[in-house]
Amino acid sequence: MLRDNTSKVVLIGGILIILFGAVAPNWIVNQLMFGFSRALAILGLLVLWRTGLVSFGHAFYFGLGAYTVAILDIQLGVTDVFVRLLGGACLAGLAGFLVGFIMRNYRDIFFAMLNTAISMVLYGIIVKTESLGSTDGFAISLPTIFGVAPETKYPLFVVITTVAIVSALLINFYLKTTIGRLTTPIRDNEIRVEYLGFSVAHAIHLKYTMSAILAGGAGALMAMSLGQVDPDSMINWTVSGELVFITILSGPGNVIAPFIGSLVFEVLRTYAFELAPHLWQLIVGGTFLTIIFFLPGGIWSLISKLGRSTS
Amino acid sequence: MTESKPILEVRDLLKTFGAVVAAKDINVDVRKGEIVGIIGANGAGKTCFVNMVTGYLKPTSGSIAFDGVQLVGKGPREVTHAGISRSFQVSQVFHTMTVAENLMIALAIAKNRGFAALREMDSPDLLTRRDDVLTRYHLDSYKDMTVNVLSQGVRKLLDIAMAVVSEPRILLLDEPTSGISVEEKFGFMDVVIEALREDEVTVLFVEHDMEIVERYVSRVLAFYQGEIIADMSPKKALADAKVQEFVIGTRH
Amino acid sequence: MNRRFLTRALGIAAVSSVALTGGFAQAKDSITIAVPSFLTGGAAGPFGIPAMNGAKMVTDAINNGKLPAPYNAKGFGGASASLIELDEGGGATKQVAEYRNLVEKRNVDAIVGYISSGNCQALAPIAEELKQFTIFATCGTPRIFEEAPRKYVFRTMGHATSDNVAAAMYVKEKFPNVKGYTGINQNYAWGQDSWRDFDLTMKQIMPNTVASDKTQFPKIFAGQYGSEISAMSLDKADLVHSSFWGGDLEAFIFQGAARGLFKKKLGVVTVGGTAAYRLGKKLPDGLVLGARGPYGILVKDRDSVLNQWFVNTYKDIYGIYPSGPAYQYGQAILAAKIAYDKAGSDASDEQLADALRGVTFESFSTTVEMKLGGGHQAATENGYGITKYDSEAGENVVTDVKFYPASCVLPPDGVDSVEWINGGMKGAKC
Amino acid sequence: METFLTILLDGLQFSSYLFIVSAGLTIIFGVMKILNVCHGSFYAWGAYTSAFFIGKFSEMGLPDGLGFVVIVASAIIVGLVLGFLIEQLILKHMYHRDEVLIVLATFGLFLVLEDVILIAFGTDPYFAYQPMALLDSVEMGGIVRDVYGLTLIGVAALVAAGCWFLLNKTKWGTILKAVIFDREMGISMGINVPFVYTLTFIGGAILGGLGGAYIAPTISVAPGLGTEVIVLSFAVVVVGGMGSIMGAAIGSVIIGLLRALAVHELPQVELFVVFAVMAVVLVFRPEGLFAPAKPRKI
Repeated sequence: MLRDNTSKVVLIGGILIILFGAVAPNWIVNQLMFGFSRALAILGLLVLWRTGLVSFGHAFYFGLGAYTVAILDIQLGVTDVFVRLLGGACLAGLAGFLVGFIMRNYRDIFFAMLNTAISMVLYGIIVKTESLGSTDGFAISLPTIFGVAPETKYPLFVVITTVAIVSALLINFYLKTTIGRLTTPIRDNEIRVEYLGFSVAHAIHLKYTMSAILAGGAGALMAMSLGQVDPDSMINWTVSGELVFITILSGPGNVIAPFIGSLVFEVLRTYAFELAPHLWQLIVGGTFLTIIFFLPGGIWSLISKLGRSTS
Repeated sequence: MTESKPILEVRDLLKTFGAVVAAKDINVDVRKGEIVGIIGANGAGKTCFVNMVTGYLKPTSGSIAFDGVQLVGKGPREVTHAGISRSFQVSQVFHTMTVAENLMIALAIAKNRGFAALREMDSPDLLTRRDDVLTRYHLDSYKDMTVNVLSQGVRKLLDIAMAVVSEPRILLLDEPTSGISVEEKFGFMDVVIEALREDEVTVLFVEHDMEIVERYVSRVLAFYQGEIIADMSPKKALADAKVQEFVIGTRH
Repeated sequence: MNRRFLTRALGIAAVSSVALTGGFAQAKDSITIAVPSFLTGGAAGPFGIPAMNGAKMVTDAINNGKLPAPYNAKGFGGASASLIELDEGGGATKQVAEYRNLVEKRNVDAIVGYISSGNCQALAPIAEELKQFTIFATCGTPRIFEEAPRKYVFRTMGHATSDNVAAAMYVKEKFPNVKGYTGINQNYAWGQDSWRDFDLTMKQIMPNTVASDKTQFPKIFAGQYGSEISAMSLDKADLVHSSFWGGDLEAFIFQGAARGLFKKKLGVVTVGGTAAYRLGKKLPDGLVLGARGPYGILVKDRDSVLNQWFVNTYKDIYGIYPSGPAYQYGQAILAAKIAYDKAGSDASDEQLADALRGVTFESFSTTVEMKLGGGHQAATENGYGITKYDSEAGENVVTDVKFYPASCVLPPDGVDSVEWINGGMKGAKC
Repeated sequence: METFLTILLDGLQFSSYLFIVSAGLTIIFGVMKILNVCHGSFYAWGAYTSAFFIGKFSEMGLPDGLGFVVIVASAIIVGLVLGFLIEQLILKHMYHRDEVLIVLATFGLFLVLEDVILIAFGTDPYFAYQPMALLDSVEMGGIVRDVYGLTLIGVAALVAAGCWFLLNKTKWGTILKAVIFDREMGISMGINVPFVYTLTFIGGAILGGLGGAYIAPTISVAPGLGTEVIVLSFAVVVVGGMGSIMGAAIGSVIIGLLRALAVHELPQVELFVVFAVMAVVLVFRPEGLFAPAKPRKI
């Protein structure tokens, strides 16, 4: 399972980053936490994108994960980081499995838009319900790890990075299995896949559910590392757009790409916000267009090109 | 050969699209090891017949039994699992992938059913099989080329190769030589038929080219306006008046 | 090959982090104050920009020693302050991320600002976690200091309770014949709290009035209120309460006035001060108008030296009268100066907090007593007036202005506002 | 009865507003298969342009009635300029790419245009009350209504009638319907599809701009007003069936009336009701109530 280069890089790189986090300033640790949390959702979108499916509504699962953490915290007083993470990921996964029965019949723009619609239903419910925090959302208490309340954010960072490493390895392995390989083939020719004897609907359903679990986990980790959830930052359609943006920015080439893309996005946003607070949408939007036009393979295509020319 | 039980029994097949009758009174028995040619003019119902047998279209009425198992109501996937494969008039392959990758996916789907689909795909066993198929279908030299850049002929070979890796008992070929140049077509068919004979596959194929029909098939089904007007040996069929008038005569 | 890239990327990240954090470690002859305010979205024009203007004007004056006595000592404890302006838009979660950046990456010395209650509520626990000296300038929900004791967070103006208690008292005094009331408020902490406090106070002091069962809570920044206005027009209640602010308020007044809503019903707008200057002739006469305390149009003519300096300087620079947010941000910056003057420019966050806790100071328009929330929450007077267009001067004025002292409209320290109102507002000194 | 009439009028007024905006969205989708996220920007630009010029003309002492000319002119100018530029500079080069990628490009454009508005018009809200003030108000169903708001219903009816006429009674309509049904077929029939695309996009943009320009006199024209609109019109189009004018009309009426009913009778569910309708339609008829017929592709 760990024989290929990607796995080795993920493993060694991940460990190096965990070590680096111990000496890095807080804000860098924060950016890494935000970036890696979000990257989990991108990992799921990457699998869908390779299959030719783009969801413009995965903030639904991201938000479900985040709000599960909030509800667990506020209603049940659950603080354990793993219970929260599993809760968020499982609930999102369950929702994804159920919604998947509808989604697996749709492709292209319809797939993208049905996802948006479903995410907006959740958004409407939360915004209008005072007991769910309406527009304000909730503050979330710091998580505990194995019953211990950590002094700093570092332990949470280690947990997030570890979850990121494990997820990247699992998805990397998944993409090597027979069913995991059914991405480009489905995009290229569904009829042939059916005649080869594999159900396209089942394959898509599985990928969709996986992406929901990952997005839910991402939302849960994001909620914990930020300490706050609210509908506009977690569920609104612009958040879904952001997730797709990072997917395109990252490129579909490798499971490492989402992590690099998410970090680049965090840095881009931080500096756009710092240098031109009035114009950060313009900067993000402009970058988006530039990537779509001039770098369709995303950042990963640059990295692999650079890699080819140096090795 | 005649004493063996038919492997495919088609009874009273009818297919209508609104007022249009695409197929009617289709009754055919096919025995193991036969190579059957399906001929007819454009719109005579040949592809419709193939589509019904392979589960792409559901007949309006009638039955299709494969080794005693009823196929009507089954989709392409179930028909494939039952042991019937097909190739396509316009090759249906994965056009952004290489020839080797195309075959590998086909092999993996055929061999890794159920939870085996969650195992790593590139096993040494499958790689050997893949190379074997590549050799038998003369696709070695195109192995690492993306389908996009290949000629129609190579794509059709790949299309057929992908259909046989599941080791079907019946293979339906929809116009295997369409889009292939006159000089290439016999070579092409030699490769295909030889490979199929080795595997003892029963073959039904739709064909316009009477030279191909004469040379490779053991029996001919001639379609005209949704009905079978002749079911006989190729020699007889080509001499048959009705076939000459409605099939060969109108052929372009 | 991949490994090489990863190490290279890490190297770059490490180098840049050193460069970025290194730049801030220097002696304190200058300090950095972050001032968040709405720079984009519907709240920017009426609220965010005047607020930022007020902060900039007061900071400039302090840096140059131009404030009137007793604040004429140059600088913040001698240090000159540079402001980092940033946008408050985008939702609470984004603000939390930005706040962490301000503290941990940009190492600002103090954070002064925030208009939205949603943001303040989200940031208070973060400020405590990061131990960052923070002064909230405008946001109004009382929950911030009632939910938990704060150590590093301050608010230099009264909270929503005083706005709405004062509004109810004013109604009782000037419009004793009101029979019933309805309301339109935004569906987040600010709107919900405002309506709750107004409703509870009315039940206490005008028990014969009837509350409508169809109060409206549209989403913030909705912009179109046609159906809501119809529904309220049909409602039997003869008073409409609203805590709308900024662009939402202007749109609502505008659409309501066109449909005669304020002719049929008494309009009570608790954050109307900004609209009075901006809407001009389009503001209907006869609205009960508040400015969330003694700010803006309500105190335009107060002739203290500090107030006249504030009004005249603002008018000189920006060409218009200062509205409430300008006052409120100016006041918060002034509080920061007071803390720095007392604790010294190189004071720690803890020392700054100690310096500001519980002080009483003379601000531009009023006296500010930091006496609630354990000395973290200001208590100020609060007042209302009635709008009237002065056609000679060509501008809106307010008549019948009445102020209620802080002890009349705010609960004593340590008492929860809802409990205080429901308990009959014990200890209120009016 | 009073309440009923009021709900009906409120609902229709809101429906009309929804319809004008979503008609543009659905036309662009129907013909070009583009879900145009920056439709919200057309709306915002229409609102800003008309508010800006209505204010300017009023300052110059020109008669207020000119406001109505300004509204129509703003919509046309925004549609022509922005629509043309975006189609020619960006979208034209993307037709061979994935549909979803084009959606993303329009999303990027939307973000960019939001901030360009800030640069062009500043953060201060604009008020263009003159046309509304000119028309005064009337008493209907026991409450006062502004006549301007009621004319919105007429404008929507006009837009609907115009679309119907264009599609069903002109040669242009035949061409459009051919392209909507099957683009390849359109090309084989000798239709200049790129030209049809450009005109469609401009037409859709004009409708988006008209929505904004016409509503501008009743609102405070402030930054960020495009974000809400795109979600609402999106809901309308999903309910009605993407690409169908008829669907957009029915979708607008359903959502508009239900929302008005909620505001009057159960204000707590006001926002939720819009998305609830969308959810119900999605579960039972995922392609919307009036999805146009699609050609068989195999």
